[in-house]
Amino acid sequence: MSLIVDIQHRFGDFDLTVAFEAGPGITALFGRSGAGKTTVVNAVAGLLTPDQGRVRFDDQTLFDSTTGQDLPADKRHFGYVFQDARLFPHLTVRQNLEFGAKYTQNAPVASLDETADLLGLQGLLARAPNTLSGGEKQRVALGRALLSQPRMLLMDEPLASLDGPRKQDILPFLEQLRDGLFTIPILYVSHAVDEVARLADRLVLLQDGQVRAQGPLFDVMADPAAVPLLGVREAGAVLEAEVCAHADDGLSTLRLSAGNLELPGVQAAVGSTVRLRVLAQDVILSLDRPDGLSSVNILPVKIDQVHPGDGPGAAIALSSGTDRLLARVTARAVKEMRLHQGMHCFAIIKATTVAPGSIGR
Amino acid sequence: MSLIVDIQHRFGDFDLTVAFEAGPGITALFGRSGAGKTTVVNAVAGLLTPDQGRVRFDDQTLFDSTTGQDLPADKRHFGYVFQDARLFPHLTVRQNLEFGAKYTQNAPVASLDETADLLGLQGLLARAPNTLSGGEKQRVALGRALLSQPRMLLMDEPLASLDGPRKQDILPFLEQLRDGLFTIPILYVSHAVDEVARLADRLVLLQDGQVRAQGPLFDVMADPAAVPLLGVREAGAVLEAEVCAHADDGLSTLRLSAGNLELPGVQAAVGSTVRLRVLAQDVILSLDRPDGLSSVNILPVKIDQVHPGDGPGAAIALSSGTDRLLARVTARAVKEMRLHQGMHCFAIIKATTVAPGSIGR
Amino acid sequence: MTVDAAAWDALRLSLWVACWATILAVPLALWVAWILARRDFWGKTALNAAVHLPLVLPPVVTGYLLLSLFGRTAPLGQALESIGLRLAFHWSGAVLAAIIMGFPLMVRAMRLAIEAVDPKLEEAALTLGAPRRDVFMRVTLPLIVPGILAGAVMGFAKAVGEFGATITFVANIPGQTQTLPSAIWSALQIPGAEGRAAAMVLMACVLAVGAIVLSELLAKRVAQRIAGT
Amino acid sequence: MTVDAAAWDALRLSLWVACWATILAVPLALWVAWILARRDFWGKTALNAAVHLPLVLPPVVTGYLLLSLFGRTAPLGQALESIGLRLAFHWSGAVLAAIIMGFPLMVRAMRLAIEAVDPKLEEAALTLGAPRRDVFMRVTLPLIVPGILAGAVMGFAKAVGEFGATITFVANIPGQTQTLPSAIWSALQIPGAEGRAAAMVLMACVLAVGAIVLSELLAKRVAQRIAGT
Amino acid sequence: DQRVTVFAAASLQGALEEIAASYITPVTHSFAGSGTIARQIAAGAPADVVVLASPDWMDWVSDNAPETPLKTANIAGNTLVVVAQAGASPLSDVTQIASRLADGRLAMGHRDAVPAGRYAREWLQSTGQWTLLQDRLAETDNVRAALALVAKAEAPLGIVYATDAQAEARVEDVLTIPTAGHSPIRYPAAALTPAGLDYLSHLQSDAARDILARHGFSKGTP
Ligand SMILES: Nc1ncnc2c1ncn2[C@@H]1O[C@H](COP(=O)(O)OP(=O)(O)OP(=O)(O)O)[C@@H](O)[C@H]1O
Ligand SMILES: Nc1ncnc2c1ncn2[C@@H]1O[C@H](COP(=O)(O)OP(=O)(O)OP(=O)(O)O)[C@@H](O)[C@H]1O
Ligand code: MOO
Ligand SMILES: [Mg+2]
Ligand SMILES: [Mg+2]
Repeated sequence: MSLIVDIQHRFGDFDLTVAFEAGPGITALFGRSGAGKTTVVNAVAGLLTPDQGRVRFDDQTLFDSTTGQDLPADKRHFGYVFQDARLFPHLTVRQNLEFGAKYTQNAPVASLDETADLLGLQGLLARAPNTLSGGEKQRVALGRALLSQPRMLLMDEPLASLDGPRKQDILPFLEQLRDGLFTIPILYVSHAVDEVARLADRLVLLQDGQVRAQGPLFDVMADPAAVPLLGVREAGAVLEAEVCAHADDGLSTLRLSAGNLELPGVQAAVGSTVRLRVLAQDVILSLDRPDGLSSVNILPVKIDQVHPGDGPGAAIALSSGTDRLLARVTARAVKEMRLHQGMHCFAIIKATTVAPGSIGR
Repeated sequence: MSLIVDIQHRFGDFDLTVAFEAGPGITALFGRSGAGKTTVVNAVAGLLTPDQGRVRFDDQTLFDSTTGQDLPADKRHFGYVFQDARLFPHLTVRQNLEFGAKYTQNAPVASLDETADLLGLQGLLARAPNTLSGGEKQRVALGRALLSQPRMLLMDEPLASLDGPRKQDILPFLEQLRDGLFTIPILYVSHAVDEVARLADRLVLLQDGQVRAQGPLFDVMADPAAVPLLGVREAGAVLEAEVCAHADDGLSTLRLSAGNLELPGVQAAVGSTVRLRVLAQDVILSLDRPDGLSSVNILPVKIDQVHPGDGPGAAIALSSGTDRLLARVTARAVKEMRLHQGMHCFAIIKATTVAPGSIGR
Repeated sequence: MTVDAAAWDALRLSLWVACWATILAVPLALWVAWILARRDFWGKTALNAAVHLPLVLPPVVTGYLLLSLFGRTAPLGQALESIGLRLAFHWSGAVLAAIIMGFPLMVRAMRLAIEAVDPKLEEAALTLGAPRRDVFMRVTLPLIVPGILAGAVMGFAKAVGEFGATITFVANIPGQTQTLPSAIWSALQIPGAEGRAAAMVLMACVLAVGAIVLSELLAKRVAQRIAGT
Repeated sequence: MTVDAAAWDALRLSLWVACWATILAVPLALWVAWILARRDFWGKTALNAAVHLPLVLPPVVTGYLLLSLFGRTAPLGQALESIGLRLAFHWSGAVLAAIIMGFPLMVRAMRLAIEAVDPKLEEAALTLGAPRRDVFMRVTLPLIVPGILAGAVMGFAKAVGEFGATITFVANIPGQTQTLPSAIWSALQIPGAEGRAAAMVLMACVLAVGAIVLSELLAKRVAQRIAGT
Repeated sequence: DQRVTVFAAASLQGALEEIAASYITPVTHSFAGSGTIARQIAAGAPADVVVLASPDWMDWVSDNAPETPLKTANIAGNTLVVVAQAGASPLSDVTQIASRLADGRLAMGHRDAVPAGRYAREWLQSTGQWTLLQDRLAETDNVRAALALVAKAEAPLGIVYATDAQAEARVEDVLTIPTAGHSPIRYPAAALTPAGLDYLSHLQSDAARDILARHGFSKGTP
């Protein structure tokens, strides 16, 4: 399953030229306000006819400016969670959800009631959309799109107005969509890097209507050059680890290629693989293996690249066995510790830094 | 300048009973989706008449259900940035901003052009709101409210649809409003703890229409009991520090009551006071003063309270001189390191953990 | 005020004609309104003008035009009569006259309502897989109910009040084509029959007020449903 | 088709009357529409019904009612005449008749438009310190321009086409009160004058089509401005 | 104002305009149905002369006008004819109407509201045809509309004034109606002002009578 987008469009003095491939799995479209994310999603959904280009899904041409093909939106079977909720004001919450479920032939992944439970909508089913709070509206819109059993989901910042705990409830559900038996590819617009890191398989970085970087999540996230595009505070590598054991005190042991990490709150079964996000700013480099620290996670690493930033910080690409890490340290530390390519040292990763929300799959 | 709210309102089976005092400075209303934040703000703005209670601003009664007083919204001079942007669709961006500036008698804090510059709206001034992206709309709405020179600003998640870098541009501006010569009190609805921590002077934690905790930001944030209300990953103390020096390599020295921190990217002048947010999960405890670490920020601390959480973590309240810190460590570390009340140890704070966005004032 | 059997006959006929006119005109007006609101095509201005024409022309002229089109000697009228549909001198002709005279009012109300519907909601329905017709039936239509009601009540009121085109097209046959306005007009042309006229004016008012009240109640229910109260 | 001086006179008068009627009725209709859309008060149903009445009543009846209210022998008519305002048998009476007959159409269109305005935008304007009147003038009014235009063009078209109430109230005096419809009707009363009638029907159509085209252009500009194209 | 204003029944339009052309002062007409004109006079219409198609309405005017007319006179009379489309064969008598109608209708003015219709009803009643025909009528709001129905062949037969029939080429008289069969058809005129008094005399002048006669009107019986 794959979506191939290669379009150009012009709005006044805004020029969009975007080519990328998405799916299976989750492809994140990441970019600043006005970068063109919604425009791209609209073109994919069939709500905007681009000036030029092609949109294909598997073998089917959805749009081709050279042949004039343009499959109408209702024939594309892409579920769309809009940036504004767009609930039907004349229908109750339940009827909105039913509308989503009505035009699908596929077997339901989750029933209306299950979906409502998951999204915390049970108490709201009889309500009119106009009486809902901002976050409640967004949850209903999400449920409606999920219930339409689309062959691909388009999500335009679906979690922006949701509070942290609610996000933590919904993210696993999206992961399930990604990894379930009937995998639904998702095109996910976000400016929250943590969501992207947790969910995405591929990442497309948009800037001013142009694609600046794209590729598998692990590659893009571990690339020091992507740091300014993601934001200094948000950059950090994403790793996969195997769950080895769960101890009595709630800590789990995760195996990486060059050592183990002890993390709390890992829900996955022993033997399964989880995804970890290690923020560059949460990695401390030490010349010697330290002891007497509350942090028990220390990995031997080799410095692959020292990438000086614009400011007083530097991004350090590290490998630890076959895993890649990213550390952000001060330029002073680079000087004092004489950090250089090829050097061996130790990375200290705080146990609690890798929070439950960053662990996926 | 202070706003006193003490209201009750009922929507179906949602019961709101809220009493708090706000301002001067920024009062954050924090709570999950559906907690009643927008309802409270609407009542303050005069857009919703509560079933019962009082709303006062300084000596003026805005609403009193016992006397039947209810000052109309246009007489309250509260600027309101809505959760949905609510731009006037028939006016251009410039005209929307001018509408904001039209009904004010006060001297302008910032001119229309300055405001447009700050919010990155210069290229959009001639555009129709319907052609703006989600984040662009929200920025125009923010500018419009700011230009109305209100005696108080009500902001309902004004930054939710803004990307990280843009937020970093706007937050200092809001701080300026808080701290400028003509201070404007702000009632700020958010579910982003980092915004709240950076901006707020007081914090009101709402849950299911009830106030669960309120008080000065430093107190509420350093209280281990607030951890579940704020979210485990977001909890962390907020400190004030004095800027002592800026070094050539971009690091600045900040003085706390019990030691110095070296931080990059501090923009404040030497001698000024800045606000630091130290996430509980970014504090590492060490029994001895460690060396050979890339982290240069180590503070001597005393353990005030060990607050076991529901899961495998524990929240540790610390004092370092007169400052208070919060650390989140694993239960295993508590056991192995024998952490207990009254114990003296060292807190390692990664230099880059205190990111520019968390530094205020 | 005197009420005789003829007055009751006229009332009954007017009610009948107005109901039929409303029922038949609503879907047609909705279609035209939708086309005018949402489509761009060659001749749109002409269609728009044609819809407004009955408002501009003196009703007698409309009546004559109807006679020339649908009369028993006109080709169209003959064709219709051959399939059993008689219009001239028949209550069904009064229905036609009422439809045509009320058409501009109905189309306008519905068009305004359609133009007020946010196309973003229709887009949302499309992305959920609803074909265009379903989008119209399940999203657009329910949202424009207030406009449809407004159009319907205006059409009904106009049908109750239409006189000039009706009497010209179908004459004034008591019990068959003598609607309330024809009867009122007749009474007014007889010196001293003002009492009968007044009684029938009252009847017309009651009929129309009833329709207005009913439509307002329905519209209020729709509005409350959307407001969630 | 023959066009004589009387026809031009009638055209000029109709244009004059229709313009005045439109100009005078728009603000009044807007006010009534606003009240009906936004206020709840005792007697609202009665007001609503009263507005619709001219639609329901045969135009002659409206004409007679006007005559008995504003005739030169009626107290009100005499009072107005004493302050220099003659209505009956005067073109200003034709304006009044046109206003009243077009009123339901105008009010409905404007009311639908007002009801479609999102009150959240008005709330936003209030919080910016705009007093209610400014909110109306600077937010509500610009947003309902399409409805106002629709109402105005319907009112104008109706004013051009109004016959029954006008001929009854102001008679049919060429050059003074003979509007286009009255002139058309008169022509139809003379055997063999169909050509004159047809010419004047055409004039009325041109007048109305012009107004429609103009209003559509204006409405399109407003819509494009909001769409940002 | 130098002008003379005449409010007159519409069926007199052609003839009155011709008569006015020969008057020294300019004359302004306002044509409408008799009932409308009568009520306008009662409401104070600025008329110098009023001419109606119905004596009943003139009586009503005399009772209801703000000032009693200075003088009244019948200025013309008229006769009724049965008309059919041009080329139709004449009817030999009234009883043939029903069969000639077949399933068509007999067009005429409204039986009570339109003067011409009232005369037609009286005639049909006097000949005993009313009960047979009263459900087969197409009654109109003025005689001209009835005439048009016959001209357009919507109705096979119609009862109209001889004056109308004479002016419409597409119809033909098929039966003349004896004046004895209904109340006399008169066009009463009234002078409401001194200027009107003078014009009323003009209407009664020989020149005026000639014009009326040429339009098919008969002499007004006093
Ligand atoms: N109809 C239009 N006319 C002119 N410019 C437009 C139009 N629609 C969108 N734009 C511009 O195109 C750019 C991309 O818009 P888009 O909505 O795709 O941004 P986005 O990446 O989704 O941003 P956000 O995160 O703020 O929603 C913006 O600068 C916007 O102003
Ligand atoms: N008109 C209404 N009728 C019934 N319930 C309502 C109405 N308006 C609001 N509510 C309910 O009141 C609660 C509080 O709503 P409010 O909009 O204040 O939430 P909020 O804290 O702003 O949430 P969010 O962060 O999602 O915007 C919600 O549960 C909402 O469903
Ligand atoms: O002049 Mo009439 O009133 O049509 O018989
Ligand atoms: Mg967007
Ligand atoms: Mg809210």
